[in-house]
Formats: sequence, C-alpha cells, structure tokens
Amino acid sequence: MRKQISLLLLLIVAAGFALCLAGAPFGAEGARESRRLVKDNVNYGRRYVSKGLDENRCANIVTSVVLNYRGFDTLGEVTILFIAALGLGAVLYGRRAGASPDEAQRPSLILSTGCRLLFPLIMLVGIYIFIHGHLSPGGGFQGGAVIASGFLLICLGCRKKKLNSVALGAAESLSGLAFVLLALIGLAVGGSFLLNFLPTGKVYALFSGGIIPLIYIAIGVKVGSELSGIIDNLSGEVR
Amino acid sequence: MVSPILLIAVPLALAFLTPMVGLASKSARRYMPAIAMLFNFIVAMSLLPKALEAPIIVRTAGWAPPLSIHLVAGPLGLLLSSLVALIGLLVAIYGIDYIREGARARYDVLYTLLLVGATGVVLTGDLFNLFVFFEVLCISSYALVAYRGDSAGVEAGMKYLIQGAIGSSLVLIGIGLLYGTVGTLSMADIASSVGSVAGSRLFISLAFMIAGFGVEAAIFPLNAWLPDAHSSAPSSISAVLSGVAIKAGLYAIARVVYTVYGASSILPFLAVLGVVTLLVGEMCAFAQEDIKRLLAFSSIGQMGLILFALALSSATGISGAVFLIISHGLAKALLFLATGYMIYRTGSRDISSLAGMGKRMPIMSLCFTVGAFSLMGLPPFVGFASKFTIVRAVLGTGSTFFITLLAIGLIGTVIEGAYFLRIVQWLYFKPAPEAMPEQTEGRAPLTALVPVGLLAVLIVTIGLLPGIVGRALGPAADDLLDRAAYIQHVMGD
Amino acid sequence: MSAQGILITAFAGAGLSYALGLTSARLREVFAIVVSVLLVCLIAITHGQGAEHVYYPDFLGLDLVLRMDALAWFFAITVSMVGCLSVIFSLHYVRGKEKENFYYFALLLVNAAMLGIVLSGDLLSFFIFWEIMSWAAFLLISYKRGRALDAGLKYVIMSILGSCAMLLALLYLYANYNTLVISDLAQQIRSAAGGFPLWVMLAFALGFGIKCALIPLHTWLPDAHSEAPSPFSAVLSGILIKMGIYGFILVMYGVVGLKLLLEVGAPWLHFHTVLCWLGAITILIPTFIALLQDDAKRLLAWSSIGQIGYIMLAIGVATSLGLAGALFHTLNHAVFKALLFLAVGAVEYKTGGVRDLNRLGGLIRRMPVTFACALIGGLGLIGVPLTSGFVSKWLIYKTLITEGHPFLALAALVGTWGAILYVYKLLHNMFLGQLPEKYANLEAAPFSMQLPLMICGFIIVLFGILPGIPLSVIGGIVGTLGFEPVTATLTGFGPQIGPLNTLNLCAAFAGVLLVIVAFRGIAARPKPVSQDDSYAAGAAAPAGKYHHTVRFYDPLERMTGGYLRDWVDQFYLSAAGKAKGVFNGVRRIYTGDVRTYVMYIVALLTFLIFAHTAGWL
Amino acid sequence: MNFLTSYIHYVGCFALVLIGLYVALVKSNLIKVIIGINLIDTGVNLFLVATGYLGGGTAPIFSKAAEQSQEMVDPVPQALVLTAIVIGVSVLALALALAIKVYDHNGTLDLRKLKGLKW
Amino acid sequence: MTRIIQLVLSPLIALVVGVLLLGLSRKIIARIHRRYGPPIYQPVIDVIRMMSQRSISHGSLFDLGVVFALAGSLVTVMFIPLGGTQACQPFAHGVLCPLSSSGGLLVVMYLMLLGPLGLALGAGDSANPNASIGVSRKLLLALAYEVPFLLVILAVMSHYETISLTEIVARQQQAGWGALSVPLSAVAAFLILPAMLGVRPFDLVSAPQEIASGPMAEYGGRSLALIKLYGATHLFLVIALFVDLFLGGGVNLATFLLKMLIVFMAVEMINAVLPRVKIEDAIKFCWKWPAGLALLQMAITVLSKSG
Repeated sequence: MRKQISLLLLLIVAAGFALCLAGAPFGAEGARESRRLVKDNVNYGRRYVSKGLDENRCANIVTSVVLNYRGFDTLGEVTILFIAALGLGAVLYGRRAGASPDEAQRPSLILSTGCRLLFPLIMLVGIYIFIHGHLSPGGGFQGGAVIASGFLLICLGCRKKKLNSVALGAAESLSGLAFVLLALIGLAVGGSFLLNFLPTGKVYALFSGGIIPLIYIAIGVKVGSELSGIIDNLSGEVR
Repeated sequence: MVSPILLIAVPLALAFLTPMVGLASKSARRYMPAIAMLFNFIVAMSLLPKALEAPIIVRTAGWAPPLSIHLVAGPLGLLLSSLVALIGLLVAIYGIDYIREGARARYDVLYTLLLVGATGVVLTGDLFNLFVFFEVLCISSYALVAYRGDSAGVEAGMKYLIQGAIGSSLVLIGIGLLYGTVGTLSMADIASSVGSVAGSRLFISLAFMIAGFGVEAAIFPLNAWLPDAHSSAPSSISAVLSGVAIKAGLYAIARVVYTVYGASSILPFLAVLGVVTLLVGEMCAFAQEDIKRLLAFSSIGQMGLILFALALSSATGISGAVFLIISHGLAKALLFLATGYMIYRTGSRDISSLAGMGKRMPIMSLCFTVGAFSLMGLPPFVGFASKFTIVRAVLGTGSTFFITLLAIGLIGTVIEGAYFLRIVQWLYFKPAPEAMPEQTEGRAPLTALVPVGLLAVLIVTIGLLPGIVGRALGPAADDLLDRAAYIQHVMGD
Repeated sequence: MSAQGILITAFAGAGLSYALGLTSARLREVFAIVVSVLLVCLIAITHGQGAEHVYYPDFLGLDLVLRMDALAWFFAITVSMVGCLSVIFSLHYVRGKEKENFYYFALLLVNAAMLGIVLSGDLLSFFIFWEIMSWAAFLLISYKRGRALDAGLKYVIMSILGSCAMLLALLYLYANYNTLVISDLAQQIRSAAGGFPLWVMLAFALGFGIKCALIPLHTWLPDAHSEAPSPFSAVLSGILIKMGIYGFILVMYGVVGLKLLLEVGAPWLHFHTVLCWLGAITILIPTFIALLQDDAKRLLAWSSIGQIGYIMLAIGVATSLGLAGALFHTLNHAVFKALLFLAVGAVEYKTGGVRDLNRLGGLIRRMPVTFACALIGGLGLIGVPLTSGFVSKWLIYKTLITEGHPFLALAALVGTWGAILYVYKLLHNMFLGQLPEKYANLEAAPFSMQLPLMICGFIIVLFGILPGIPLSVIGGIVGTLGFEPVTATLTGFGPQIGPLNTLNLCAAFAGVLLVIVAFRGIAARPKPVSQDDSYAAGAAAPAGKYHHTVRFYDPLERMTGGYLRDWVDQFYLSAAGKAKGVFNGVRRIYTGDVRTYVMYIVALLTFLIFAHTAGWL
Repeated sequence: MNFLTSYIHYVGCFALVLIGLYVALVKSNLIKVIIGINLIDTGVNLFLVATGYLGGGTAPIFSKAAEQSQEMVDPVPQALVLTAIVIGVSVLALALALAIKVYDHNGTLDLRKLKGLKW
Repeated sequence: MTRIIQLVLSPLIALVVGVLLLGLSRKIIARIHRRYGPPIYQPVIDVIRMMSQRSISHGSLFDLGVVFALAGSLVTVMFIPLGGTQACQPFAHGVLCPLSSSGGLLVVMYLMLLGPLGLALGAGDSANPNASIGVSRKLLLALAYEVPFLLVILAVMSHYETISLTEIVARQQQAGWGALSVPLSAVAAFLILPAMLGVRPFDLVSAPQEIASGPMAEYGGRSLALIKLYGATHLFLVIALFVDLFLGGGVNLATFLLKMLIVFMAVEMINAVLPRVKIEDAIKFCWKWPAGLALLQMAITVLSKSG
C-alpha cells in the first residue's frame, strides 16, 4: 500500500519535473540558446567570469565567488559545519562508544608506524590544498577534509591515540573567529562586510587575491578541526 | 554608523568565542548568549526607526546588490529580528540556570547560532543565503531538540531531522529551478525578471519552496515534527522554537510568495491551508494531556492563523499577521518557560500534575495565565490586539471567501479557549494532591522569574498600548506587499 | 464626575483590593465596600448628564470612546447597585474561604467591566470590556471547584463562541461604515441606503443571546449560576446576563434603529418577530423545567432564563411600552433575582452548603428576616401586585395584547403561573414545613448578609407602590431610542396607556387588611403549638421526623414523563462528545511513523503540482 | 528523444532525487532513510551544477595557459553546491549521531517501531 | 363619597352572597342526593361558631397567610363590575366597580393569585404532610386550569381589544353577550369552572376523606373562619367574572346576581354528580378539552381580527 501510494506521488512529482523542463529552454545552456546570456550581466555568473579576475585577482573564479561575492554564504556554511560538530557532541554527550573486541588489541607495529609516517604527508597535502585554493581547484573545505582524513587515519591506525579535544576546540573557535574578524575588518575599513581590503596582488601569484587566501586558511583549519572533532566524537567518549 | 550586518556577525563571533570563554571560566560562558542577544536587541531597536523610513541595504564584499549577497534590513526584517533578539535574550537569561544537564558548553553556542540563523533568515536579501541561514536555524534546532539525549528527545530530533532535511532539499530544488530559469539569486533581481518568464516552471519551483519552507513553518500537513520536537526539547528550546523558529519559516514563505514571485494566485490556497492548519492544530491540542505537547499543537494552530492572515494580501492583514507573530512569540515563549519550571517542580508533564500550582508557584502560574489569555485573544492582552487586527483585515477585504474561512477558523479559537481555560482551572481551582513530591530544585530562581515576568509585563503593556508596535506594522506590511518598491530599493534605479 | 472617572475608580478599585488584601484582609473588605458604595454614589450623581468623549485615541487606529446617556446611566446604576450589594454580602460569605483576595479582585473586576460595557461609547471598547467581563466571570464561576469547573468551562466556551460572532459582526460594521463609535455608526447606518444585513444581526444576536441565555443558547446558565458562589450568582443572574439585554437594546435600537430593524430579515423572517418567539419559548420551557429542580440555585437559574424570556419578548415587540416594560423588568429582575440568590446564599452559608430543597425546611423559625425578604423577592418574581415585578409585567402583557400578539401574551402569562409554582416550591421547601433537627439551633444570618436582602426587598416594594420613580427614567430612555416616550404618573399610568394605579390598589389592600385583622381580633388568640404536636396527635414524634416536601411537583413530573428536560443541553453535550471524537480522530494523522510524515510533505508538493496542471492554481 | 538528449543530466539527477524520496518513503530502516536523504542531496547538488552547465565550457578557473577566450561554465552553482555539500555533510553527521542515540535507546532502527511520540 | 360607599359595598356584597351561595350549594347537593340538607344560612352559623373557638397556631405565617388570602380576594372583588347601577342611581359611575380605573383584567388575574398563594404559604407553615400534598395539588391544579383560563381571557381581550373589564361589560351590553361572540371560550370557561372553584370532580385539593382537607388540615378557630370567608369570596369572584366575561354582566345588581345564580346552579349540578379525579387526570383534562376549545376560539378571533 505504502509503496503504491509512494510511487503514485513520485510519479506526479516526476511529471512536475518534466513540466519544468518542457517548454522554454532551461538553465545556463537554455539561456544561451535563447540568447539571454549577456556578457557583463550578473545572470548565470557571466559577470563573475568576465570581471572576477580583475576584481579579486583570484584565478579560481569559484573561489572568488565562494569567498568574495558569496562569502556570506560561506560564513553560514562554516557555521553549519560548526553546528553539526557541536550538535553531534551535544547529542552524543556522555556516551561511551561500545568497547569492541578490537579496541583492547594494540594495533600492529606496522600499522601504527605506517600511519605515523603518512600523517604528516596528509597534513601537508591538506595544507597545500587550502593554501592554493585561490589558484587551483580545491580550497579550505577540501583541504580541511583531507586534514581530517589524517586524523581519521590516526584514530583508526593508532587506537590509543586520543585527539586533544581542547586544542581542536580552540582551533575551530579561533579560526571561526578569524573569519568573522577578517570580515569585520572589512566593515571597519571600507564600510562593507567581507570587503577585500588587502592589496590584491598579482594574479596567479601565491600572495594574490587579498583576504581570500587568509579566509581559506581559516576555513581550512576550521573544517579540519571540526571534522576531526566529529570523528573523535563518533569514536570515543564525548565530554 | 551601525550596520545591520552586525546583527549576524557579532553574535556569530560571540558564538565562536564562547568555547574559548568556557576554557577560562565556565560560569561566564553561560552569559554569552544573553550578551549576544542583548547586543542584537539594542542594535535592532536602534536601527528600527531608520528602517521604517526606507530599508537599509547592506552590501557584502563591497559590491552593489545583484552582484554579491546583500542584506535588506527592511521594517519587517528588523521588526522580526528585534523580536528574535528580545525573545532570545529573555530565554537566554532563563537558560542560565535552567539547563543543568548535558553538554552545557555546546548548548550555549548552539542556542546563539539558532538565533543567528533566525536573524539571518529575516534580514537576508538573497535567496540562497536565505536557504543557508535557514539551515543554520534548522540544524541547530535538530541538535537542540535532541540536546538532553533522552529517548523522546532523540526520537523527536531524528524525526525532525528527516523531515527537515527533505524539506531543505525541496527548497534547494526550488531554488535550483528558479536559478535555472532566471540565472540570478538576489531576491530583488529575481523579482524584477520573474514577470517575464512563463508559468509552469516558476509555479513548480514555488511549489517546491512552499513545501520545503512549509516544513519549518509547520503548515498542515507538514507539521508532524512540531509536536514531537517542541514537546521533547528542553523548555527553553521549545520557547525559542515556538516563539521564533517557526516564524522564520513562515517569513520565508511570505517573502518568497510576495516578493520573489508576486504570486497572488496561490494566496487563496494558502489561506485555506492556514485555516486547515489552525483547525487541525487546535483540534489536536484539545485532547492532549501532555502540557508541552498541547502547547506545541497550539503553536500549530496559531501558525495557521498567521498564514491565513498573511494570505490576505492586504496591508491590514499582513500587519495583523506580523502583530500575531509578535504576540504569539511573546506568549508562547512565556508559556513554555513557565511550564519548564512547573515540570521541574512536579517531575511530570501531565496537565493533571499542574493541580494546585497556583498556590505552589504563584508568580509562574499568574504569568502562565496571562500568556494563555493572550493566546486566546482575550483583552486587555496583546493577543487580542493582534487577532482583532486580523479579523478586521478579513472583513475589510469584504470577500465572502475569506470571511467564510475566518468564520470556520474562529471555531479553532473556541477550541483553543476550551483547552487553555481548562489548564487555568487546573492551575488555580484544583486542589493540589496530598503528599506531593516537593522537589526543592524545582523552585524557580530569579533568572527564571525575571524573563517570565518580563514577558507577562510586555504582553500586558503592548496589549494596553498596541501603538508601541503598531507604528512599525504598517511599514512592515508594505515591505512585503510593495514589490516594486522593494526592487527599487534594492536595485537602485 | 465623568464616565472615565467612574471606570478608573472601578478598575483601580479591583486592582487595589488585591494589593491591599496582601497586607490585611480587613482592610481589603472595607476598601471593597467603600469602592462599591462610592461607585453607586458616583453614578447616582451623574444622573441626567449626557457626554461623549474619547478616552483612548488611536487604539489600533480606532478611537475608544466613553459616553454617558440615559440608557447607560440606567444600566450603570443597576450594575453598581447589585454589585455593591453582592460585595457587602460577600463579607461573611467568603471570609475564611481560600483565595479571598482573588475573589474580591475578580468580583470587583467583573463589576468594573460591566460598567465599562454600559459606558462604552464605541463598539470596540464595548467588546473589550465584554471580554474582560467574560473571562473574569469564568474565573469566579470556577471558584468553588468540583462541578463548578465544568460549569465554568461550559460558560466560557459558549461565551467565546458568542464573542467570535460578535467580533465578526462589529467588524463588519467597521468595514462598511469605517467607524465604531456608536453615535456615528447610528447616523451612518440610518442614512445609508439599503437595509441592514440579517447575518450581522444574527451574529450580534448569537453573542448577546448566549450571554443573556436566550433559548437555545442558554445551556451554560443553569450550571454556571448554580455552581458559582452565591453572591456572584446574584451578580451573574442579576446583572451579568443583563449585559446581553443591554447589547440587544443597544444594537437593535441604539445602532440600527427602529425603522431599519423592522426591515431586517424581511420579507421571510422578521428578525424582531423571531426574537419575540424565541422569547416566548424562553419563558415557557425554562419555567417548567425550573418547577422540577431540586437544587435551590438551579431552580433560580432556570427561573432567570424564564425571566430573560419576558425581557426578550418585550424587546422584540418593538413598541415603546414593550421597551419600557423590558427595561423596567431588567431592573426588577436584577433586584429580585439578586435578592433570591443572596437569600439562598444565606441559607447555604448557614447550613454549610446545603442547597438541596429536599433536605431543607422550616428555616422560617431560624431565619425569619431572610424568609421575609425572600418572600418579597418571590412575590416580585411572580409579579404580584404591589411589587415592582407586577408593573413591568403588566407593561409587557399590555403591549402584547394591544399589539395583537395574544399567543405571545399567553406564553408570558402561563410563564407567570409557572413562576408561582416554583417560587412557592423554593420558599416552602427551604423555609416552611418541618425544620430538620440538625438545623434546630441555627442562628440567623449575620447582618451583612441581611442588609442587602432588606435593601432589595425595600426597593421591590417601593417600586411596586410607586412605579413612577423608575418609570420616569425609563420613559426618557425609551424616548432617546426613537420611540414615543412613555409617560407615567408616580403611581401608575393614566387612561391613555391603561388604567393602573398602584397606590389605590395599595390603599384598598391596606384597608381590607386592616378590617380583616380587626375582625380577627374579636376572636380569641390562638395557642402556639409545636409543629409536630398536631399531626403526631400528641404521640411521640416519629423517629426520623420524615419530611414531606420531597419532589414537590411529582404528579407533573410523572405526567410529563421526563420530557421536561434540557434537550438542548443534551444535544450540545452529545455534539461536544462527537466533536471530541472527531478531534481524537484528527489526532491520529500523526501516526508516529516518520515515513508517513514524509509522505505528507510529498503529498502537499504533489497536490500543488497536480492542482497547477489541472489549472486550479 | 531530443528532450532526453538535451536534458539527460537533469533526468539523471531528478531520478536520483526521486529514488531518494522513494527510499525515504518506503524503507523502514533508519539508516536506509538517511541514505535516501543523502541520495536526494546528491541529486539536488548535481541538479544545481547542471543548471550552470554550458556546452563546451571549461571550469571557471583561469590559468596562465588558458588566459581567456574560452567559454566558462557558470561558477555560481558550483559555489552553491560547495555550500550545499557541506550542509549535506553536516546533516548527515547529525543524522548518524541521532541514529546512534536512537539505537542506544530503542535497540532498533526500525522506523515502524520508533513510535514513542505520536498523536 | 360614592366611591367610598362602593368600596365598602362591593366586598360586603361578595361576602354575603358568597356565604349564602355556600349554604345554597350544600342545600342543592343534599336535594339532589335526596337529603334534606342544612339550612341555607348554615355557613354563617359556622363562621360565628368558629370565631368563638380558640385555635392553635404554628407561627405567624400560619396565621397571616390566611389573612392575605382573604384580603387578596376581597380586593379583587373591587376590580370586578358587579352589574350596572341603573337601579340604584346614587352609586353613579354607571357600574358597581369601585377600582375600575386603577387596573383592568390583568390586575384581576394577578390578584386572584393572592388567595391560593396566601393559603398555600399559611398551610406550608403548618408542616402537615396532608397540607403539603394539598398545596402541591392546588398549585398544579391552578396551573392546569390557568392555561385554558388565560386563553379564554386573552381571546376575550383580543376580541374586544381592551384590557378593561368594565369596557368589556359595556361592549357586551351594546353588542350582545360574550357567550355568543366568543362561544367556544365560554364553553371552555364553563368547563374549568369546577376546577377554579375546587368542587367535584376537581375537589382533590381539599379532599376531606383523602387528605384530611389538605391545606386546611391544621386550621381551626378564627383562621378556619377566615378560610371559610375566603372560600365564599372566591366562589363569588369566579362566578362573577364568568358572568362579566360571557353573560354581559348585569344591567343592575339584581340581574347580575340572578345570572350568577344560574351559573352557580349549573356548576352545582356537576358538583353533585361527578366523582373526584386524580390530579394528573385533571391536568390532562384541562390541557386537552378546555384548552383546545379556547385555543381554537383564540385562533378564530385572531384570524378574524387580522383578516
């Protein structure tokens, strides 16, 4: 019964989707077809593509959009991740992960040594990704995720190793604060939140894009510490 | 000059700072949400007079509106963010002593972020940004509902999350459809180009958004999470959820329907939906024995009435709706807060355990009664003024359709009167059972009495002098109704 | 003293009495009485003033207005007087009970709100005070706990229903005439083209009818009146339900006006005719139900409904005599029903809460003053000549007969005979017959309880012999409402209205009485004998001292075979039960299964899409 | 047929959404429902990206090698998707935490049995 | 002056004629039963005897109730026109009705209440079970006959469009008796006369053999004498009212009394031959036949007036 009803409902939703796509052309491609794509207009990101490079001196337009034009979204996004980390901690508060039989067992030497060897490399890759976020694909989120994977590796490979949750917390707080403060400095200096107040430098250089790399670093640290915190919370006792 | 963006940035910074403060002093941390909300309240109130003249447009990253995300701190937005800050402040004070268990450090941060989310929703001028802040609000409320980690809380949180997540996805699909159609995300920009694009696609995207935002706004039949979540959350959270969070959902719907789409054809449907929500909420509340669940269902009912008033598409109607948002926010927050300590006192959420509460907790009971009377719309409390405005607006439209709907909806008010007054009777006219387990930690401390008392005083004061908020209601309604002016304000000339 | 001053006094009095009560009970009592008496005086000295002024500009865009005119004054003095008497009576009645502070606060608040209603110059403040009165009354009705809680709920639910209807109606007026100030409204409605819509009138009637317990909207009243504390029952029955009457008069004659009113509902059903017939039904059925009640206060409550029927009937006839009769009867009913409720209250107070007529008796020996006053009240209720009730009923009958409504007159007259039966039952079962042994040493009620009774009794007799005193005021009111003013002499009416001279009647009666008493004096004085001596024929009194006034009108009950019940109430209760079932059913949609909830979300989405494709939206 | 070829990416992502919805509607295991929600999320993200797609466009990243001239796809949906992904991850994390707690309390993940709160 | 004479005369006539009618009643019934019967002045003797006896009292209301009853009925008489006064011109005003200008038929209807009510109050104070039963029956019976009685009166009042009794009498003398213009009402009124008078078949109030004279059970001496006088006045009153309403009153006192006598005889015939009914049956009877007839008449009257 439930299946039939669900299928019926979904059929109508699918019909709705079809209805959306039918008729006038859809999406950026559709706009191009109907010649509505204007070069310097904001629609379908044309303006960012055409002017973004000059305005922020940031080779990765997506990064430029993420951190500058739509930086405010990113602040919200970082907040959401922060919430998720905190919420996870709140929900699992006081819970001890069930002691699995493996846990008592010390990890083998090869495993733990391998993990320790890999960990700095992973860190390095992660840091690289978020430092070069404004130049190449990747950025704070991606880099942060890579960093967290390093901590995950430690958790899995060296079971006795506990992460320093105070340090993690401090890192996520401070990096978040850094983001907001960077944004607020823009407000103080130029009257606009998230204003790119630093000299934007030369395009394609590492030190270009004004505050964009700085914010991405903050985000990288934040995402890394938050995801690590989530991993920590899911695997051990939550305090 | 103080920028409205501080309303979001400063509490956010304080929220990020809170764990650090916690490292230094555990007790100082508890005051952080209150400080943040106090700041917000002061800023919002100081900005409000200016916003009443013309919306304050805030650029981010220095670009003019359609280019980057912008905030539109119009009369409606600032009025609602003042309400958010006010209720947030009072509930934060209440929470200082109320929250005794669980991850206290996380509570304070999550609580602040929830309110930041609500503030962001009402202030933003960008559709996707609206979604982001909406998620800030929702995700923090999922976590807070399950904050206590008890069986009911977790179950409610889980159900809330599932429905909320699906709702969010629907919103996102709607936004995607809209973006695919017009290629821009600024609400004013969309609004200016929506007129030129053909029907079906837009309507379906609107349908997705209504269905999505409707989940948070507790519109029937999307409100199944609400009674669970509001009743299982800690009372302070219930208070902000009922008082603030669901209003944000409704605001989102109104903003989308009125400003973004200018979709007047769907309004009668929303009006019907509002009345159905009202009736269903009140009917379900009527048979509840669990006081918090009852209050939660009553919130559904009130949301229905607000939706109905919003759908009137007249200036009085919308100002009535906004007024009801304010009055319901105050009253419902009060009720949940008062209930919180009553539950501590008796250890039970059963209505029958409230017997004789009038004697044991006189101030709480009195305030509860004030709140209940206000919700029912009895004068001289603020609920009356708001409901009166709504009814006046309906009759002002002169449309038989709306008047008939209202007449049906008023039945809900009667039901509401029945169950609230029954509770009042329990409070005052039922003898307290003998040998009551007297829980001394249930005694309400000053941090509980002050917010509850203040809310009661506010309810009476605004009820007697509705002019206090009345001045802002007209511009707030125009903010929503006058699409051309909105576009013009945001986009410049 | 303006209307504003009166209201401030009244409301501040209510608030202050609570505050004072926190410090000293005695102080509060004194204060409450002082305020009540002060209100009577303040209102009394405003007699003849006519004023209208804004007291709250721009409340939600509307000006709130107070006004004082003849009609308002008439109701205000009635309200303040009965209110004052009930406060005095309360002194002993509530002393030592719980929540005294609350009691006084609520009682004074109700009185203040009622003053607010009658002094309102616009319909919004009328409504606001109306609501305040409703909820304050609800709190007081629930005061005694137990069954009172159900009674209170029933009252307040119906009351809210009525308010909703009223709100719709008055805002309709606002939407169409853009004002709620009564005087402007009246002018605009009368000058506007077209008639007055029936549904608005019906909505008003629903609101007012519920408050004044017009059948079939009466069902809250028997419960509420009987379960409320007795002094408040007096207020409820004496004046609170009269607010409904005031509303009817205000809207029908003050706002809509006679000319338009006669058109309302034409051509099928004239609103005022329907009102008349409802009034007639409201006289007949409750009167007969009252006969069969065993609870003293319930009996009086049903009787109140019956008497409201007279007033409604008289209002509906829409003649100047009828309206005068209605107003006079309003005053009279307030006085004698207050008296009777207070008398029952005194008995209840002394016997420890017994109101069951089958368990009382013979109290005339212990509480002679109470009995005498209750007798006067009862006679007034029946409308025996030389009591004020006679004159008002006479006016009503007279107008019904001369206007050619003999069937309505029949209902009114039969109702009067019913009244005799229940008044006798009430008096007999409480005060006459055998005195149960446990009450053998009962003391008389304290003076503070007797005083209000005596004042009421005095008023009944005074206005019965000299009806010209109130009628001079009432005649003027009728004049202001668009009727020909009623001119009355001090002792009745001249030949143009109808032969009635109460003073002559009084003189004749006194003369005959004197002659009989003198004649009786010839004979030997009788020997006082204890009650049971004579029928037990000198033998020892039977052990249980059985009492013979149980089920006084049993033959009638048997004859009607249980058909004399409150069918309407049963219908409502069953409807309420059904509604509860429906509510519980609706609740089941929240099944607890989150997948179902998701389905609801998808369903709404689907519906919207479907409706769009189908072209509905 | 033309419809399918020009809209094939949309069809794919909507199919994902519908499959996810179906899972959420029908499956009774909480984890499966969470997976369903994730599917919906994925579908939506794909959809967002698809809206910005321009035939023949490159990623909106400039490099010294390809300084200009080439058509670039819309960068905005990509930024949006970045946000949406993070939101999805957050929800997922929280959902899993709640699922753990639900399991702790009830010993089951069967949604049909999780009816502690109803009516 | 004439007013005062009238005021004294009218109750006096009522008392004397009433007492004599009581005596006559016993005589008639005795004759129908083929007995000799007491002398016609026997009630006078009874009253004098009772006045000389010392009675008991249960309280002030026990005594006062009776006084009220008698006073009420005597005052009522003053509102009833007792025939024209052509024969005895000094009494001016045209009719012998001292308080005609102080109230009309409505007042009469109300004043007629005072008798039963006073008696009931007095009897109630006696606390005798028989009295209670009697009073209960009396009040129910009153309720029973009042319905048709009110219908009758309303029909008459609407027919003549006045509430003044003297006016009604005057109109009848001009345009024919009420018994002809509202015949069904007259029949109905006659049917309830026994009930109003409390005679068989409706003597269940005072049923001596059954409930020991009901309300009068505990009375004796001067109170019983007053009750007797009340009974006499009441008898006079009811029959006089009937004559005034349907038989055109009287041109003078003599014709009035004659008409009364005839009506009285007719009622006595019924009284003499019928057995007592139960109270339920009495109510049923009154609400069925007389009420039906009166209602029919009223409907006819109203229709003819409006048509």
